[in-house]
Amino acid sequence: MLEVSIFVSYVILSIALGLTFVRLVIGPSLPDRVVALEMIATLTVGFIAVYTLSSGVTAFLDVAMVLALTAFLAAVGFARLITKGGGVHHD
Amino acid sequence: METLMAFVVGGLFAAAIYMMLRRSIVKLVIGLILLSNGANLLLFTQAGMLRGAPPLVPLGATQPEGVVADPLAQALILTAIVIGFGVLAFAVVLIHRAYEVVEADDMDQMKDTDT
Amino acid sequence: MTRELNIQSLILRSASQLLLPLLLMFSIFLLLRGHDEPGGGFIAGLVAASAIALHMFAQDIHQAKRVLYADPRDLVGWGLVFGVISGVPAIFKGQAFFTSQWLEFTMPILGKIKVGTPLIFDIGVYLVVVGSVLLILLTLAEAED
Amino acid sequence: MTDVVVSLFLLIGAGFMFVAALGLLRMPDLPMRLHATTKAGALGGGLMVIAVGLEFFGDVAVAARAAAIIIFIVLTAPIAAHLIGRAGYFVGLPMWSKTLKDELKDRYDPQNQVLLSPGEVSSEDKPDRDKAE
Amino acid sequence: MLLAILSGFLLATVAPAVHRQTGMNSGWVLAILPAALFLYFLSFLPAVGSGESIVISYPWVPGLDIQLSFLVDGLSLLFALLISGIGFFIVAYAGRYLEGHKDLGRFYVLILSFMASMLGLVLSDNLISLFVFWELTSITSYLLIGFNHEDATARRSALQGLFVTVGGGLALLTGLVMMAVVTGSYELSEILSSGDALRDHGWYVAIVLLVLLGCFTKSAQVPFHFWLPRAMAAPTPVSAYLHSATMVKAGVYLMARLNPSLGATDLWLILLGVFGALTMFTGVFMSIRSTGVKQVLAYSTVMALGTLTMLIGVGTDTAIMAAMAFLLAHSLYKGALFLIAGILDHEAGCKDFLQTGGLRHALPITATFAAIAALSLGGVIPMFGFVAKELLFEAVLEAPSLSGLLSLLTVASAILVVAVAAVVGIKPYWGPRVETPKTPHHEAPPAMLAGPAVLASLGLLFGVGVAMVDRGLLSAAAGAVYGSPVETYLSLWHGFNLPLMLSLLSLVLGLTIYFNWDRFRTATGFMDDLKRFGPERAYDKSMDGLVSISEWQTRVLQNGYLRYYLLTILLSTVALVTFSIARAGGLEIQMSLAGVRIQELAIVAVLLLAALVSVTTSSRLGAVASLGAVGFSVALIYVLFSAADVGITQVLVETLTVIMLVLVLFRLPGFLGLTPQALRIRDAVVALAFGVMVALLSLAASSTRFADSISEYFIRESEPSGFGRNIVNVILVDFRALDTLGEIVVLALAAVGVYAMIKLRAEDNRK
Amino acid sequence: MIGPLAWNILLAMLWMGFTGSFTGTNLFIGLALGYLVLAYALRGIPAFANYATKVPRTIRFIGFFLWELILSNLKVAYDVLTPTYYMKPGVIAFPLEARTDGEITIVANLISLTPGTLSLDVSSDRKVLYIHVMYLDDEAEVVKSLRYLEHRALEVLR
Amino acid sequence: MRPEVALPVVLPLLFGAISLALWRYRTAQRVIGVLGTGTLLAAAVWLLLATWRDGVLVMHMGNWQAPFGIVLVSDLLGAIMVVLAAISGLATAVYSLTAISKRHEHYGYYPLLHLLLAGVNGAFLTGDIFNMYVWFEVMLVASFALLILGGERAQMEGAIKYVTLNLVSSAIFLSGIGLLYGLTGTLNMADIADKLADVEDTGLITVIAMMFLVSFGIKAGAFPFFFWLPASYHTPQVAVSALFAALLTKVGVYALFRVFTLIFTQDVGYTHEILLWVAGATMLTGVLGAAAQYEFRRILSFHIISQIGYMIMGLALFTPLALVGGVFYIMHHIIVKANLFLVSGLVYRLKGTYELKELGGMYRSHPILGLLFLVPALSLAGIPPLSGFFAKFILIRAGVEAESWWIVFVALLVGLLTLYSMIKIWAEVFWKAQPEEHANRPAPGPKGTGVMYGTIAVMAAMTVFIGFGAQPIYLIAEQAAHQLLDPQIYIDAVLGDRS
Ligand code: NA
Ligand code: NA
Repeated sequence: MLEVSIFVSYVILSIALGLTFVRLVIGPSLPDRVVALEMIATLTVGFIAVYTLSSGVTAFLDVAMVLALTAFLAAVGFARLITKGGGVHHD
Repeated sequence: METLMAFVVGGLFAAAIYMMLRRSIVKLVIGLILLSNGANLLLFTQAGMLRGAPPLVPLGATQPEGVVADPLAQALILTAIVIGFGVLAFAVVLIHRAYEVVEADDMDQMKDTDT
Repeated sequence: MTRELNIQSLILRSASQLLLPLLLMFSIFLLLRGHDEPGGGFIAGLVAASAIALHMFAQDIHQAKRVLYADPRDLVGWGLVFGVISGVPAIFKGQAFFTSQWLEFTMPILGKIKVGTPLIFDIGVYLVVVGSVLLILLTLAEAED
Repeated sequence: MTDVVVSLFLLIGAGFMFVAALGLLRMPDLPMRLHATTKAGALGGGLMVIAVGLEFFGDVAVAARAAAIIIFIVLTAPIAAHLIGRAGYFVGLPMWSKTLKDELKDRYDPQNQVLLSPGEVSSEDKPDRDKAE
Repeated sequence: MLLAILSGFLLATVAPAVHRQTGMNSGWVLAILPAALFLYFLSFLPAVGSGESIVISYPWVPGLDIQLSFLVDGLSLLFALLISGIGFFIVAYAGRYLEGHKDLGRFYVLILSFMASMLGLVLSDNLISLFVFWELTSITSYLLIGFNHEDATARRSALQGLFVTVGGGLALLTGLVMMAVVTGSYELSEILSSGDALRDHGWYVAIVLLVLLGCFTKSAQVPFHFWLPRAMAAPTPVSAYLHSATMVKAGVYLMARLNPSLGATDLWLILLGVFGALTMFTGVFMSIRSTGVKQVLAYSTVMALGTLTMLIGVGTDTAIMAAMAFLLAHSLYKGALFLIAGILDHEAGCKDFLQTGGLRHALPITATFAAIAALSLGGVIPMFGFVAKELLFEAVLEAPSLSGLLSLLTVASAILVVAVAAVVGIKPYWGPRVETPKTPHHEAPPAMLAGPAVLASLGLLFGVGVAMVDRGLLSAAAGAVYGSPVETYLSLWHGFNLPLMLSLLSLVLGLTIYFNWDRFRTATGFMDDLKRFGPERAYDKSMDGLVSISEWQTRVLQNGYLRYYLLTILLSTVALVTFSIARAGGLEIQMSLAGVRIQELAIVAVLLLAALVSVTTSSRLGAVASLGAVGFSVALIYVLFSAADVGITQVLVETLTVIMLVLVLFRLPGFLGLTPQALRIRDAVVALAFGVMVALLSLAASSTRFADSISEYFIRESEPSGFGRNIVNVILVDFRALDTLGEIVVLALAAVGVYAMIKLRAEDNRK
Repeated sequence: MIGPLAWNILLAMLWMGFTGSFTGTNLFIGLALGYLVLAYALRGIPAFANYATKVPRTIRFIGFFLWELILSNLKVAYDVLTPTYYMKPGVIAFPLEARTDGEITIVANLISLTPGTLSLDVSSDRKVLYIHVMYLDDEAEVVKSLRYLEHRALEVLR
Repeated sequence: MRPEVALPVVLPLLFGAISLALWRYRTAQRVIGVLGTGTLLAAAVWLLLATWRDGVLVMHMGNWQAPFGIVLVSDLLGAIMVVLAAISGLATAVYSLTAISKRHEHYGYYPLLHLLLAGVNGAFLTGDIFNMYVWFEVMLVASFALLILGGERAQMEGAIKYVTLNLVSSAIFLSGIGLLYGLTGTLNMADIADKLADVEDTGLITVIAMMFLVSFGIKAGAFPFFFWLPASYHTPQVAVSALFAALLTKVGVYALFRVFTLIFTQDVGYTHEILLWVAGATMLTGVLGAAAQYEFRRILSFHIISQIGYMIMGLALFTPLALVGGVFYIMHHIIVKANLFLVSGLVYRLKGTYELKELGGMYRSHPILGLLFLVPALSLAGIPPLSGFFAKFILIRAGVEAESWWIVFVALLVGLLTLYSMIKIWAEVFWKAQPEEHANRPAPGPKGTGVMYGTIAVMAAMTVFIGFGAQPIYLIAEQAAHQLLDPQIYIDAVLGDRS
C-alpha cells in the first residue's frame, strides 16, 4: 500500500517538478522565475519527505529543514534585487 | 545510476565550458559554478551510489547496520563544495570589480594586460 | 519609474525579529549535534550567517552589524586561531598534530559528556564560516549602497 | 491502518504540490502564480511532512523535525510570497488583463519613499503639479 | 696555483679602492700582480721545457666530476706567460692612458677579471672549469666592449660579440660534455691520453663540429669573424687589444689543446685548413679595406687567427711549430702596435690611418718602435715575424692535402700583410705632416711607452736569438699540441729555398700595393658591397627575426583573449586524453541504466535542462535562477544517494551563492549577443567534446575498480575511535581535520580578498 | 503571556523529571497537565487567567485556520485543474485594525496563507494592507471574511 | 613523533591566523611577518637536516594510521621545497617592510603571505592527493587576494585570467582525484602507488595521468597552458610578484615531479615522452615570448615559463642525473627569479617605471644595484660559475647521456635567448643613458631602500653560493633524485615496511 503511494507520489512530484521547470524556463519576468525556484525548493522538501518514507532513514529531514529556511532567503535576496531596480531593465 | 550520472557530469562540464568560452564575464562565473558542480558530482559518482543508506551510526550502536554510502567521498565533496564557494565568492566580487573598472561585461575589453 | 523605490518591507522587517533568534538557535543546534547527526560547524556557520544576512536584508547593514556585535574579521581571525590551536595540544603529549584529545565528564542530569578538541575545532570552523560569509556579504552590501 | 493514513496524507500532499506546480504554470500573472505556490505548495509540503511524522509516530526526533519543517514553511512562505509579489508590483509587471481593480496603483511615492494609504496625498505631489509636468 | 688564477679576481674586487688610494700611479701598483704572475709562471719553465706537464687539482663539485684542476704544459705555459706578461704592460699602460677617466676604477676591475679568466681558461685541466673561464672571458669582454655604454653602437657591438661567442660557447659545452661522456672523464690530461677513443666513436663528427663551432666563434673564424672588428667599439686600444689579440686566441688555444685527441683526421684538416685559410685571407683583405686604426689592426688579427687555425688543421710537426712561433710573434708585434695605436690616439687623437702623417718628429720613440713592430708584422728579416712566416710557408707547402689551395691563400695574404704593415708602421710617421685632432706636444709617458718598446724589441730579440725561445718554451708548446715531441726547430736563416722566395715576393708585391694604395683601394672597392650578403647581415636578420617571431608568437598565443587561452587548454586536454585512449586501445566501459528510478530520471532531466537553460538564456538573472535549479537538483541527488550533510551544505551554499550574485550582479548589464553563430557552434563543439571526454572517463573509472575503498575503516572506527555517529563529520573534524582546516583557510582568505578588493577601492575613490 | 508559558514549560519539565521519562509523549502530557494546573490554581492572577483562556482560543484558531486553508485550497485547485479560468482578480486596500508591527505581520501572513488572498504591502502609515484577491466577485464579502480572520487572530494575539 | 614534519605547515597557519586576528595592529603584523617567516625558515632547515639524516619522515596527522588519515611526508624533494619556500617567504617579508604600503598592510597583506606559505608548504609535504588539492586551493585563493591587492585595472584584468585558468586546473585536478579514488579507493599517494603497482591493464591509468598532466601543467605554467602567467604576474605589488615567481609555478612543477615519479610510472616511455615535448615547447615559447617585451616584469614573467621547461625536462628525461638536474634547477630558480623581481621593484622604487624604454642610466647612478642585477640575471641565463650554469649543465649532460639531442639543442638555444633578454634589460636599464623625457618621472624615492638592497644582496649571495658551493647542493639534489626514482622508499616510509 505505502509503497504504491510512495511511487505515485514520486511520479506526481516529478511531473510537478517538470511543470515548475517549464515556468522557470519561460519566465517571462525575473519574479516569475524566482517563484519557480521557490517552488522547486518546496518540491525538494516533498521529495525528501517521500524519500524518508521510502528509505526509512530520517536523517534527511534535516535537509528539508534547512531547505525550508534557506529557500526563503534566496527569495528575499531576489526580492531585494528586484526592488532595488536591478535585473529588470535588462531582462 | 553511474551511467546516468556520467551523462550528468559530462553535461555539466560541457555547459560550464561553453559558458566560459563566452565573452561575458558574468557567463564566465556561471560557467565556474557549473564546473565546480560537475567536478563534485564526478567525485560522488566515483564513490559508488547507494540509495537510502547515509553513513550514520545509529544511537547506541558502534557501527551502522548493513552497507552504507561512502562517507569519505561525502566528506571530500563537502570540503570541495566549501572551497568552491570560497573561490566563487572571490571570483564573483572580482568580476564585479572588473566590471566597475572596465565598464563593460565583455572579456574582449580586458586584454590589454597581456600584450 | 524615474526614481528608485527604496521602501523597506514592514512585514519582512518585523518577521526578521522573530526569525533571527530562531535561525541562530537552529544554527547552534546544528553545531552541537553535528558530530552525531547531520550538521557540524560548517553547516551551522552557514545558517548563522544566513540569519544575519536575512537581518541585513530586512533591516539594514548597521542593524546586522549591531546584532553580530563582533567584527567579522575578528571572527575569521580568532576562528582560525581556534582551528589551528585545537590541533596543538596533542604535541605536548608526544602525539601527532590534530590527534584528538577527549575529556569525559559525568554531569548530573545530562549524564556522561565527552568534550574534545574536535569540538573546539568545529567551533573554530563555525566562527570562520560565520565571519567569512558575513565579511563578504556585509562588504558587498556596503559597497552596493 | 497507519499505512492508509500515511498514504492518504502523502498522496493528498503530493496532489496539492501538483496543483501548485500546475497553477504556477497556468496562472496568467505573477500574483496569481504566487497564490498557487504559496498556499498549495505550503499545504502540500506540510501534509507530506505530516505523513512522515505519522509514519515514525512516537519518535520525538522525527516529530520535532517534522514540526520544525512545517513551522518554517508556514513562517516563510507567506513572507516570501509577499516580497516577491511586492517586488513584481514595484517594477510594474503587467497584471492579467481581466484584473478588476487595482487600489495600489500610484500609491508608491518615490519622492518620500513611502507607500500611501488610500486618500492620503503626498505633500509634494499635488495634482496640479502633476498636470504641470 | 688556484690562488694565482683567482688573484686576478680578488684584486679586481678591491681595484677601485686601490685606484682611489694610489691615484695616478694606480696602473703601476696594480700591474705588480701580473708581473708577479709572470714570474711565477716563468718558474715552471725549466720543468715544462724539459717535457714535463704538471697537474694540480682542487675539488669543486666532485659529484659532477667538476674539479678546479690545472694543467701546466708547454702550451698552457706559453699562453700563461703571454697573458700575464702582456697583462703587466696593459695594466700599467691603462693607468696612464685613461688617467682621469671617471670609470678607470671599473676598468681595472674588468681588465683584471678578464686577465684572470684567460689564465684560468688556458690553465684548466678540467673541461668544465675551462668552460667556466671561457664564458667568463665572454662576459668580461662584453663589459669591456660596451665600456662606453651610453653609446648605442658600443652596446650593440658588445651584444653582438657576446651573442656570437656565448652561442658558440653553448655548442662547445655540448661538445665537451659529449667528449666527457665518451672518454669518461672531464680531465684534459686524461682525455688527451685516451688515444683514438674519440676519433673512433660515432659521436666524433658531432663533437668536432660542436667544439669547432665554439672555437670558431670565439676566434672569429669565417663566417663568424664579423663581431670582432665591431668589438673595436671598446673604448681604448688597450681593451681592444685584450680581446682582439688575447681572448680570441682562446679558440685557437682550445683547438691546439684538443688537436691530439680530435685532430689528424681529414675532417679536422679540411675544416680547420679551409676555414682558417679563408679567415686568413678575409682578415687581411678586410684590413686593407679599412682605414680606422683599430679596424686595420683588428682585421689583421683576424688574419692571424685564421693562420693559426689553418696551421693547427694542417697538423704536421712543422705546422704546429709554425703555429706556436706565429702565435708568439703575433702577440708581440700586435701588442706593440695596439699600444702604439693607443699612443697615437692619446697624443694626437688620431683614429684613422689616412688622417695621419709626419708624426715622427713629435713622437720619435713611438715611431721607432712602430717601425720595428711593423717589420715583424711584415715578416722582414731578422725579425721574429720573419722566422714565423718562413715556417708558415714551409708548413703549407708540405701540407698533407689541400696544399695548393692553402699555399695560394697564404701567399696572397702575406702580400697584403706587407701592405698593412706599411700602413701601420710608415704612414703615420713619415711623409708630410697631416693635421690631427690633437697636436702632440711631447712623447708619450714612460708607462705607455714601456709596453710597445719591450714587446717590439722582443720581436727583434727573438728573431736574432731564436734559440732563446725555441728549445724550451715553443718546442714544449708544440709538443703539447702535436701530441708528441716535435722534430722541427726554428732558425732565422734556412738558406735560399722556396719559402724565402715567397717571402721576398710578398715583400715586393706588398710594398707595391702600399705605394699604389689609393688605386688599389679604388679597385677593390666593389668588395664592400659584398658585405651586404655577409654573415653580419645574417646575424642582423636573425636578431630581427627573433623579435618578429617573438611578436608573432605573442600575437598568436598570448593574445589577451581569455577564451582562446581556454580553448587552447581544453583542446590540448581533449587531444592528450583522446590520444592516450587510442593508444590504450580504447576503454572498457559498462553502461547500464537498470534500476534508475523515475524520480531520479526526472531530477536528472531537470538538472540537465536547467544547465542548458542557464547556458542558452538571454537573461542574466534567468541564468542565475536556472543555476539555482541546478543547485537544488544536485542537492537532491546528494540526498537521494545518502549524502545528507552534503545535501544540506549544497543547499546552503547554493542559497548564499544566489544571494551573493544578487548583491553583485544587479548593476551589471544584461547579456549581449556578442558572438557570431559560427563561433558559438565551434565553442559548443569544443564544450561537448570535453563533456563527452569527462563522461567517458567517469564511465570507465566506474567500470573498473582495482581495490576496495578505505572508507570501510571510517565506517568501522567512527564511533569507537572518533566518538561520533555522523561518520562524515567525524572524518571532517578528526580523521581528516587537516582538509577541513585548509578549507576554512580558503574561506577566510576569500573573505579577506573580497574585503580588500572592495575596501581598498572605496578608499581610493574617496581620495 | 511569556511568563505563564515559561511556567507551563517548567512544570512539564518537572513532570518529566518526576516520571523519569524524557519522551515526546510524556512532554506533551506534562504540558497538558501543567496547563490544567496553572489554569486552575492561578486563575486569580490576571496574567494567568488570560493565559488560561488564550490557549484554547489559539488551538481553536489553528483549527479554524487549517480548515479555511484546506477549503479554499480546494477552490484554487479546482480553478487550476479545470481548463477555464474563474478568477476575477484585483488589488484592494484593506483597512487594518491590527496596530503593532507584530500584529500587522501576523495578520498579513495569515491572509497570505489563505487561498485567494495575498498581502502585497502595508502602507507606510500602517493603516492599510494592500491585498491581491483572486476572486473579487463580491468585494464586500471578501472584506468581511478578511475582517473575520483578522478579528480571530487578534483575539489570540491580544 | 617528528614534529618538524608538520611545523612548516602548522607554523604559517598559526602565524597567519594570529596576524589575521590582530588585523588592527599593523606593527604586530609586521613583526609577526618577519619573525614568523624567520621561524618558518628555521623549522624548514630543521626538517631538511632531519630528512637528510634520517630519510623520509612521516607524520600521521591526528595519529590515524596511513592510508586512512592524512599523512605529511617529508622526503628530500619536499623538504628542499619547504626550505626554498621559507627563504622566499622571509625575503619577501623583509623586503615588504618598506616595499608594501600601509594601506596594503591594513588589508591583510601579512596574513595572506603567511597563509600562502602554509598552502605552499602543505602542498609540498602532504602525502594525500586530496589534501594536496586543498592546499593548492589555499595557495590559490591567497594568491588571488594578493594579486588584486591594489585594485588597479591591470590587476583586475590579469586576475580574471589567472583565476579562471587556475580554477579550470583545480576542476581538472579534482576530477582526476575523483577518478583515481574510483579506481583505487584511496587518497594516500603512497597507497595509490602501491595499489596501481600490480595493475596490469594500465591504459586507463595513463589516460588519467593526462588529466594530472594538464592540471599541474596549468599550475606550473607549462606549454600550452601558461597563458595566465604572463597575463597577471606583472600586475601585483612587486614583492608579491617576486613571491609568486619564486613559488607558485614551482608548486605545479613539484606536483608533476611527485605524481610522475610516484604514481604514474606505468608507461614512462609514453607519459614522459609527452612531458619532454611539453618541456621543450615550454622553454621555447617562454623565451620567445620575452624577446618582444619591453617591460621589466613582463620579461621576467615570460622567463619563468621558459625556466619551468627546464625543470620539466629533468623530470621527463627520467634518469637519475636528469632528476638531479630538475631538482637543482628548481632550487636555483626560486632564488634567482625572486631576486630578479625584487630588483625590478627596487628599480621601480627609484625610477617610477618598469618600462625599459623609459629607464636608463642606472649603472652610472646605482652601480651596486647593477652588480646585484647581473648576478641573478647571468645566473638565469646559465653563465658560469653561477647557480644557473650548474643547473643547465646537469640537464645537458643528462640529455646527452640520454641522446635526446633535440631537447639538448632547445635547452642550449633557450639559454642563449635568455641571455639575450637579460642583456637587454641590462643594456636598457643600466647602460643606456636615461632618456631625457623620462628623467623626471615621479618615483617613490630612495627612502627605505636599504632593506630592499639588503634582501637583494643576500639573495644574490645565495646565487653565488649555489654556484661556488654547488657540491652540497648537488649532493642534496642527488639524494632527492634517488628517493624519487625509487618510489618504494616513499611507500615504505608512509605505509610501513609490510614485507
Ligand atoms: Na564541517
Ligand atoms: Na489567501
